[in-house]
Amino acid sequence: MVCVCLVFGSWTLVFLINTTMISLTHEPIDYHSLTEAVRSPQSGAVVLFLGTVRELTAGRQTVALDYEGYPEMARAKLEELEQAARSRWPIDKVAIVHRLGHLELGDISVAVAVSCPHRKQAFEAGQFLIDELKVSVPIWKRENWADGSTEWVHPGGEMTKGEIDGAKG
Amino acid sequence: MVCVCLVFGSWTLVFLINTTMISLTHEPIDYHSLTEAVRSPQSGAVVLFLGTVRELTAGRQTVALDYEGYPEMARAKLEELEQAARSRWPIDKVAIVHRLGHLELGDISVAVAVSCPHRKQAFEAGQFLIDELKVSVPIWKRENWADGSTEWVHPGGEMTKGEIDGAKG
Amino acid sequence: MKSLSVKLFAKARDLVGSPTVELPWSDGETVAALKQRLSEQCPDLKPLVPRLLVAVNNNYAADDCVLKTTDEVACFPPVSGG
Amino acid sequence: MKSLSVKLFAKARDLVGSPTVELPWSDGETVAALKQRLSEQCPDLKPLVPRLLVAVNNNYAADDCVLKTTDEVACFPPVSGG
Repeated sequence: MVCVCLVFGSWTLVFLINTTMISLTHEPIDYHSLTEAVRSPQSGAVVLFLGTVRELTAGRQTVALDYEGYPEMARAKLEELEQAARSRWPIDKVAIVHRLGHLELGDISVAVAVSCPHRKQAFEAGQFLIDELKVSVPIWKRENWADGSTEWVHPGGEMTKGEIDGAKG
Repeated sequence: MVCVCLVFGSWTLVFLINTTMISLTHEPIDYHSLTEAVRSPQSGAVVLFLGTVRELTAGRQTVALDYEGYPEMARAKLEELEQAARSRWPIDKVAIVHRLGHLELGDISVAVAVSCPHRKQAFEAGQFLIDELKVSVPIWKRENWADGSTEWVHPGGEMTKGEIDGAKG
Repeated sequence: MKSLSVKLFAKARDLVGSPTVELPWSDGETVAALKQRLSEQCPDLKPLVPRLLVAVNNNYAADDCVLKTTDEVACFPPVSGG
Repeated sequence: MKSLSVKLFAKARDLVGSPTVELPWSDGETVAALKQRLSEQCPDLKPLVPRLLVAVNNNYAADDCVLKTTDEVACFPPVSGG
């Protein structure tokens, strides 16, 4: 929160501005800086979530993921999520960064850091932010399977044969 | 998890050992190393919790905290907590460090890092570990209030006047 | 006739083979019309159309939302970030 | 008579003014007896005794737990780490 005061003669206008720390990047995520950015003496609790590229998904072996985003809308949706979280929990600071491009096994795809006065708030807010990010922020991943094939991931699963045949017919 | 194999002629004994990463320290907590230690390609989710020294507690101003521990028992209880968490969630790796000694405002008193295949597990396990740590691990904090007074914190609050008078009588 | 420029992402872009598609457009037409038009103009996209999400000026839009040619419009499959 | 060495921590140690206290002890006596003995031998600790936790060999012990002089015994207030 930043406090901006404009003084006009005997009038003072005070603006409280939530500093947003939301970004998309093609570089490796520096979660240490991200976490430092949300620490503050007003907050006794910091929760950091990292999403990393997992080797096995439903038994199939991943070798890499490619992430694509719709950047302007993704940033707008992340800012909305931050506001939604702030309306539910007494959040001090939030920082969210999502990586785009080619990620190898173990790489960090997303980091969410949040600070609150108390730990329960920080856990709830952090989980809310990553849960909602995954359903509303326009970013997509493409699996690079160990057998050399690639596949866009989108909830609801692959198209059924009927849908594909329907399109051809 | 470390796999140790002992081969005796045609017999092989296999031990699966959970590597514990539990410590107490008088130095500033390096949560970056702690977090790196739990990352792995088997786990898609890492949750890190940091407890930091907060300026205001129930409206009173803190300038510093002193933490004291019963180190052997604290380590034993933390290892029990790790096992309890592992029995409830499919945890990959856990790292916990608690700082002892004199901490200033904003300093990190405790860090808990946990990795799991999926995020819900990691959030639940992380919250369980810090919740239980606060009720069962023998560590105590002493407030250094802004007015120069100090006070040991123990749940259940300060002794009542009756208790103190009773002791004197 | 005016045209509506539609951004495509992820599998939608791959199926069409282009990051944008231009559709003939009359003011007053809706998101539902957009989906119908996409199915006709881009047959390879047809199987994905029932699942496509449509965003207008960075907000998700329902089927009855009216689109103007000055809107920023995007179509994409359910998101899978994180 | 043998003696039991009891470690003290936090406010308990401050009130007694020492990190350990030696209590006369007979094998077979319990945690309840320990608390009674502490109240008598360390009057300054008495107001805290009802809230004291007792640990034996790194485990919390109930009032009926029997203590041997070879046990590692500790007394302390409710914990407040984190």
